[in-house]
Amino acid sequence: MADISAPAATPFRLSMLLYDRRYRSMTIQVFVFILVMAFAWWLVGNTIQNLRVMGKDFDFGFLGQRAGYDIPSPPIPYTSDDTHLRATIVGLLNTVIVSVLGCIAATVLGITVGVARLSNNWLFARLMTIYVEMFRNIPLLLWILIVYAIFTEVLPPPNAYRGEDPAASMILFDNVALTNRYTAIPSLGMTNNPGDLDLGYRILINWAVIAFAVVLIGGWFLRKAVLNHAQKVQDATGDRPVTWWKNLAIMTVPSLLLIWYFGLHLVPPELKGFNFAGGLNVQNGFVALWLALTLYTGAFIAEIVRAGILAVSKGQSEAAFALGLKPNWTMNLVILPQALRVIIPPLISQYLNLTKNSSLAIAVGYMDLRGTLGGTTLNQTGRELEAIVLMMLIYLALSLIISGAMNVYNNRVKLKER
Amino acid sequence: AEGDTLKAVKARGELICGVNTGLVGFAAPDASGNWAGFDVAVCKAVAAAVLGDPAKVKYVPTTGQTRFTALSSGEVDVLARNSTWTYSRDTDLKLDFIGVNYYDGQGFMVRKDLGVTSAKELDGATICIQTGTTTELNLADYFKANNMSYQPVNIDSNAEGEQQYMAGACDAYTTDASGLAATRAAFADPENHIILPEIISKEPLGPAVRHGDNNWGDIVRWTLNALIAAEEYGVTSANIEELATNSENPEVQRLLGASDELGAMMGLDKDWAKNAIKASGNYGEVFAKTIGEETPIGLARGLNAQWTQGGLLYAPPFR
Amino acid sequence: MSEAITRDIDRSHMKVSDEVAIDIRNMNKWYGTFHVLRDIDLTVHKGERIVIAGPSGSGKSTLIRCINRLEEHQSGHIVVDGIELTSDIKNIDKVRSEVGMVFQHFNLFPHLTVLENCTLAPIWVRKVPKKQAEATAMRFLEKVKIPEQAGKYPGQLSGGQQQRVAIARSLCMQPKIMLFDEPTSALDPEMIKEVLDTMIELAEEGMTMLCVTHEMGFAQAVANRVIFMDQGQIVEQNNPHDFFHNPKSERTKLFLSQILGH
Amino acid sequence: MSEAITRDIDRSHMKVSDEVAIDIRNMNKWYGTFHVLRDIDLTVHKGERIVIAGPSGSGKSTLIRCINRLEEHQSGHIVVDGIELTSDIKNIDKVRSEVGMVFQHFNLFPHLTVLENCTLAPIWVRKVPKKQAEATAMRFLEKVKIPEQAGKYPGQLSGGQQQRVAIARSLCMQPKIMLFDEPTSALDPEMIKEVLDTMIELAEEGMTMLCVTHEMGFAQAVANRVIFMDQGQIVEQNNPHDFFHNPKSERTKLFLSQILGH
Amino acid sequence: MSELHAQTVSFVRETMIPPAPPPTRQTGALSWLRENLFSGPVNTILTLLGLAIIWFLVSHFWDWFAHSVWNAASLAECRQIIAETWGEGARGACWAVIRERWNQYLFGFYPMELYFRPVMAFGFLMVALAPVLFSESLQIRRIVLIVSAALTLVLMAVLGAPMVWLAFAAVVMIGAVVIAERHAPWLLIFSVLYPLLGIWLLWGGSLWPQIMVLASIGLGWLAWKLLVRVSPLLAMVAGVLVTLILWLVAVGPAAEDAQRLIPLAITAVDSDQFGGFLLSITIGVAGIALSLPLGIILALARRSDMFLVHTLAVMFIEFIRGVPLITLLFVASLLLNYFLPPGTNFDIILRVIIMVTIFAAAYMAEVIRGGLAALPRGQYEAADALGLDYWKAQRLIILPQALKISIPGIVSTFIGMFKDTTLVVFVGLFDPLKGVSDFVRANFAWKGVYWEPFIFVGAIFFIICFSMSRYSMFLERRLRREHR
Ligand SMILES: Nc1ncnc2c1ncn2[C@@H]1O[C@H](COP(=O)(O)OP(=O)(O)OP(=O)(O)O)[C@@H](O)[C@H]1O
Ligand SMILES: Nc1ncnc2c1ncn2[C@@H]1O[C@H](COP(=O)(O)OP(=O)(O)OP(=O)(O)O)[C@@H](O)[C@H]1O
Ligand SMILES: [Mg+2]
Ligand SMILES: [Mg+2]
Repeated sequence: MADISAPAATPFRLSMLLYDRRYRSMTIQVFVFILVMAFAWWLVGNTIQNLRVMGKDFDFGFLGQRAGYDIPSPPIPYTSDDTHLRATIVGLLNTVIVSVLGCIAATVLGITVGVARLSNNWLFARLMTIYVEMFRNIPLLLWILIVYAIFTEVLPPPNAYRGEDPAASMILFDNVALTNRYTAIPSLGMTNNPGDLDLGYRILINWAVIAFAVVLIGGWFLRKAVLNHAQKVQDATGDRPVTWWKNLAIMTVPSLLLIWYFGLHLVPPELKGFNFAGGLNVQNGFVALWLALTLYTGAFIAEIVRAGILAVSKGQSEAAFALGLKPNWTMNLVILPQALRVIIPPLISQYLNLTKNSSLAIAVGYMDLRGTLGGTTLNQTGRELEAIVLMMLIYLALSLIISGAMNVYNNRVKLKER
Repeated sequence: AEGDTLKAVKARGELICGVNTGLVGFAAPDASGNWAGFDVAVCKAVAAAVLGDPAKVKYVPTTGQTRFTALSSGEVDVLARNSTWTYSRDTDLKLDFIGVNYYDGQGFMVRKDLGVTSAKELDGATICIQTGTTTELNLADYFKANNMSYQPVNIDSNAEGEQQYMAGACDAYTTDASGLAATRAAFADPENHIILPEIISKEPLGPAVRHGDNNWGDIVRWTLNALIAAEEYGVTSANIEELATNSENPEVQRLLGASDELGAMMGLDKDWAKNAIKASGNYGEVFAKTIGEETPIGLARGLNAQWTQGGLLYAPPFR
Repeated sequence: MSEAITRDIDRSHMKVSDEVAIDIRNMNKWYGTFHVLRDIDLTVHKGERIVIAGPSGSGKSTLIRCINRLEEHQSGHIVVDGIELTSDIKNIDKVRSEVGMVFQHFNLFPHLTVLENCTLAPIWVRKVPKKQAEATAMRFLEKVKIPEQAGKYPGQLSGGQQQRVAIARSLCMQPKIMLFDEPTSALDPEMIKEVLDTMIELAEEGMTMLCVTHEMGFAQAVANRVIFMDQGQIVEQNNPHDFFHNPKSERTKLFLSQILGH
Repeated sequence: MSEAITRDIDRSHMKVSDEVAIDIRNMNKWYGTFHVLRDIDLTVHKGERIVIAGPSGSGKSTLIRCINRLEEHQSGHIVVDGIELTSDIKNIDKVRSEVGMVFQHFNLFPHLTVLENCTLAPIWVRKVPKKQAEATAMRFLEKVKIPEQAGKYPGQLSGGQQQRVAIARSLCMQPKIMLFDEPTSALDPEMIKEVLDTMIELAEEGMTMLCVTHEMGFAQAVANRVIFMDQGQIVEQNNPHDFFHNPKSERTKLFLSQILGH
Repeated sequence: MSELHAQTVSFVRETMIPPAPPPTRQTGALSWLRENLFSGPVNTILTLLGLAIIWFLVSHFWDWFAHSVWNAASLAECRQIIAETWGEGARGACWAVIRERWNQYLFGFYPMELYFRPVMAFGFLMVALAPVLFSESLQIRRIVLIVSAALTLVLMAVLGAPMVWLAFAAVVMIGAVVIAERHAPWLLIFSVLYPLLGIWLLWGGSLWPQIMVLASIGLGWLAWKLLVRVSPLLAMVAGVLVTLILWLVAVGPAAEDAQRLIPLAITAVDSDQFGGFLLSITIGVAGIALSLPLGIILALARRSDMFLVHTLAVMFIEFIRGVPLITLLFVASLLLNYFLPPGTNFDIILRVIIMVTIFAAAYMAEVIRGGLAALPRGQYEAADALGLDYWKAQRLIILPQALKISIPGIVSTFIGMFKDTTLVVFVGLFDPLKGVSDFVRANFAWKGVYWEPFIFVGAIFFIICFSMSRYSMFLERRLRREHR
């Protein structure tokens, strides 16, 4: 077989820029590039000129100035004397916290409802449909406001817990007080406090937390080992050894030991002065936002889950039944692995939406990134250009991280086809 | 852009005035969409002074975040939106506050049954506060200075704040005292709420214009002064026509354009001040109509009385 | 496609025993108020190869799906391999592991390789050790002539290959009875032959088979009996020769003239 | 399907001229690093009817798709009707409007009626007035014997009808050369004949045709030359009679035995 | 024992069995209950849970709804009426606020005597959409057209539209109904002209700019026509350039001159008078209409095999999709002035529409990309083989099909965007949800009403979005059926 003989080089003519496929795409690209660059240059030029006219500059120095405002329940130590940068970080952490918790809860809710909608209980399936349609077709902002309003209007103020014959009483064995400001939950006390690990920048992590983390991660790996072993036994003998009690032990016993060692106990909240103290007060703004995001996104996820399960054709489960597989095995071995492929990509874009939607936090006064950097900081310093650009970049980075994870997953599970 | 706001307004035939998106007594549209309120009166006066017609105003509602940008980018000609005059706003934000139309101070409102009589007793309290305002900074400073702690409940708008406070989601509601009074007045049970005596900050609220256009700044400043002076000299919307022709007081004559051509110095008609006052009356009339004691809001003049009455209002002489 | 069947099969060694594999008595089924199967009586002996034909909607699929309880019958009795199908789950499981089924659209599990498709049920239902299950699976894959595809995913195979995998998958459970529901009707003509060849081979080995199909060549070549259904009833039963050359009922005649017409 | 070709065609008037319609020299093509077409040399004269056969994956489709530049070749020369195919867009456009192509899956435009399908290219590429384009289209629709379907949408037609529309659509551009890529392989047996008849009629009129097909009846009836490809190369070329009855290469023999076998 | 056995079973049915009714436990209400509500312990628990939820909701909210007051001048009066009628301490809804302020929730500050104009614009929108959205089913299109015609005319009459306008609307709407029956594709002409007409109806003012815009498009088309023989690409560029330059330079002055010669104007309404649902719908519709072409271009760019074009499209789409809409709105209200030449200043609503358009375009691009990807390769190849160039192939073959497949996705994008228009409140516009409610509550009479406006606005949003989502589901189902 002859080897590649280089194609005869045709002499270059100017008209080839337009009419030769190879050069034409170059021409178009260069043209587009010039256009885009010109546009960008125009924007930047205008911005520079405008800044000069207004006597402003483009400078992130304001992030080093004193913030001067307070943030309720910051996740890391923060006072009004800290800088705008730290306030921004607090806001970012708040965004991340509510997003992560929202994603988790919405997933749980969405899966539950999605499956419930497929249930053959007429009433329940209808109710779930109503829930899904209500939340999908009414703006999120309204839900956030409504949930928040319900919290404020329906729950009692801390005052109601006062006195001999209080109007409200704590629930869960006097451990949790629901109020219209916050939910007071017990905090964890330790009789044998191992002290904190100082990460610098006044960020402290208790050693006990680290110990638990290590134990849990270790337990997770151990559990995997147990499952692997079970799989091996099954492969060899055909019988799968019972593993649930081993797993349970692995996951609980070391933690129980640690609890005993540190003398971990609950410190219930107590009404002191105006408010509950001693325990943890979880702000209603946060809870309302989290709940609204969860309910709203959960409705979308429910649809995704339902569609995902329905997307696995009936033939698949019939084939599995015909082979004698039991319903729960059919679910685990046949339906779920296929449904997940359909579910996960839109699920992750829902996570993305949730994260972006958390920027509505301001409506309930939860100080997320938009509330700190894009809100009070912007307002106090008047640095709208810098603040908004920075805010967009941070959100963009969060989104890219999430969608990056999605792409990795998608590539891993892509079905092989002809 | 510099120095031609007046020209632009005249050419447009309309004044663009930045106002609040809705604050009782200060700026709010009614059922048929007509804006009214204490701040709105300033807009009307300026429009009357410049264009001769108080109706020629376009109101641009601004939020806490958009207000200054709206002004500095030229979206509005004047910002009459209960904004506190502070050093950094005047300098760093490149705005010019042209005066004070309402001397306010930040206060606290609590339920009577809370048993609190002084702000000093608020240690550990939960306090509702609107984000992105100077009140937020004042509050932080005040509690810090007094070595007390508090839990802020940040709210986005005044309406939400009231709702939170009423439901007991916060022990105290803090904002400018004028706002507190307005809020309290609207309650079903105003007698069960008290406004604490402490005023923890100075909140001089005033209209602002863009930095750099001094002539325009003068126009707005002196329009406001004209309203204040008119009250001082007893010029009201009822007697203004009469006084314009036969006032004895030379200052009034100058003010109403009967003698000197003051308006021409700023590029306005000689009737400018007369028109401004006619728009919705002198300062006192505006106050009484929008937020005064006769209104449901029921604010007393207090600091906002004329200097002759022991207040702070003191219009420089018109000459 | 009658030319697809090339050789004439030697039926002499394909013995039909007296043992009863499937016994259906007086069976009725409704979908809602629609009476799909009416008074079905059918006895299938071990080693019998039965072809079920009939116009679309006549209840052929429903009938064979009742046999492994993918559909529930509402009256009458179905006894498979001595076990009566009631709502007793244990019986259903037992029956299902004795009865293999091949669907029109293969219904392979797309997320598992061919080998995994074949070993899934033996491992989880029969508790066969993996090694052994794989060995069995390879044996059946060789039988259907695609051992080299064991590592591929169903999506990577042609339709004919997929259907052969589906047959192998059923065989791996070593069923006593095989049900086929139009196994070749979703295939391109060239692939039909591959699949029919595989089925013929099975038939030659004496597997009890019930096959819904319109491949009349196949019916003539391997069936002991052809059953013609219409409107949910068995209208005619006969040996293939008589069925094709000497149909008795009017409906059968009409039907045959239609499918053999072109 | 050899019975589809019923009449024997009088080839005497199907003259092959000396003019060259397609000239392929030393052409090579790679997909990535996979060498699909190797050193193809092929000259087609005006009026020639060439059938290309070969096992699946041998590069038949790729070859004819190179002729109207649906695929790009990487070395060698392809000259169609005197125009060399390079990356010059004008040449490509010129060639494409001289060369009609009929695909295996018809590829009709489902959102346009049959008539619109046929007039689209004449109107937009050849700038023919609409009236005239419609008249031409109707002529060709009559030729393929479906003028009455002109107002329908492709989805409302049977496969055979669709393929005939596809042929008419190509003809409406009044091409000098027609390429067919397995035009009948997606059709049901009854419909194959319709399409082959249309193609035979075309052949009788002296159209230059290159046809990838496994319809050996068709090849014997109309082709001047049969080309056998394997592994991207032209393995054997001959007139149909010799090709079928006296193949030279081993591969051809094997291939012929397979496709004529059943 | 052998073959013989099989032959003995030959059987022919002589009489067919008639269908019998199923056994009784298959039918009836009881069996329905048993099957659907109490078919097992889990099911029973779920049913009880469902009943509990319903009971909880009803018991908590029923009395509030039952004690509704529709006629009052202020919240205080409402409270008083409730206390008087249902006793001290009773809770009740004060719908009087809606009764008094409904117009602002629907129209914002739009002049009251001109309410008929938005209504008319909305009615015409239905006509304009009919050939696009309801192109398949004659029956649905007929229903939509007739219902919207009747509704529009009745509403206009109720809102006190002058006779001239009523007549105009009647002619257009009835004409549309008739044309739809006779020659539906002609309605598309109306769809194309609608944006100009809609803008004119909403904002009022002179009709000349609209006419001039049309004229400049005509000139652009002329330029294209002249040059297309030379080079299609050049012609397209020239056509677009001519149109754009005319828009930027000539349309304004020409329209003014024409207006001076022949006045042709109706009362102008500034966009700052827009509010409530009028604002939401305007932003939503404008956003979707503008984002569609932009989305198509982005989708084509993203599918392009030119590296740079592809990369730029991906970067743009991912950037826009990666940031919250609220930050883009901030850009509109706070930053756009930085990016434009000093001294340019234009309408905040227009700026918001631009940002919303960009935002929706990124989502639209993904939707359309899906539609493009769903087309079989054969369609591209057939177009190529017929000698159609890229743009012709796209316009005549690919896009008509891809867009049709994408309609459900487009509708969903629209729903999302329509809901998101509530966010404009954060840049000081009066969205129906919070913007209008906030200023209504800034009035002394209605300080403290909270739930009623939310419920009212939420219900309207629900009705609009729900019906749209049902429509898109219906389409999706039909498309799926067609694809089989
Ligand atoms: N789940 C179901 N619910 C209601 N009716 C059904 C259901 N499944 C099938 N049917 C109806 O039962 C009748 C018999 O269906 P069945 O699938 O058994 O026919 P078939 O003979 O296999 O036809 P085909 O040759 O088309 O596969 C048909 O009329 C069908 O419409
Ligand atoms: N786009 C492509 N990328 C990579 N390889 C390809 C591509 N298209 C075809 N091939 C490979 O090129 C070879 C020739 O393909 P081609 O379609 O020309 O074969 P063919 O002879 O027409 O086969 P068939 O009879 O199956 O249509 C095959 O091995 C095929 O897998
Ligand atoms: Mg069937
Ligand atoms: Mg091919």
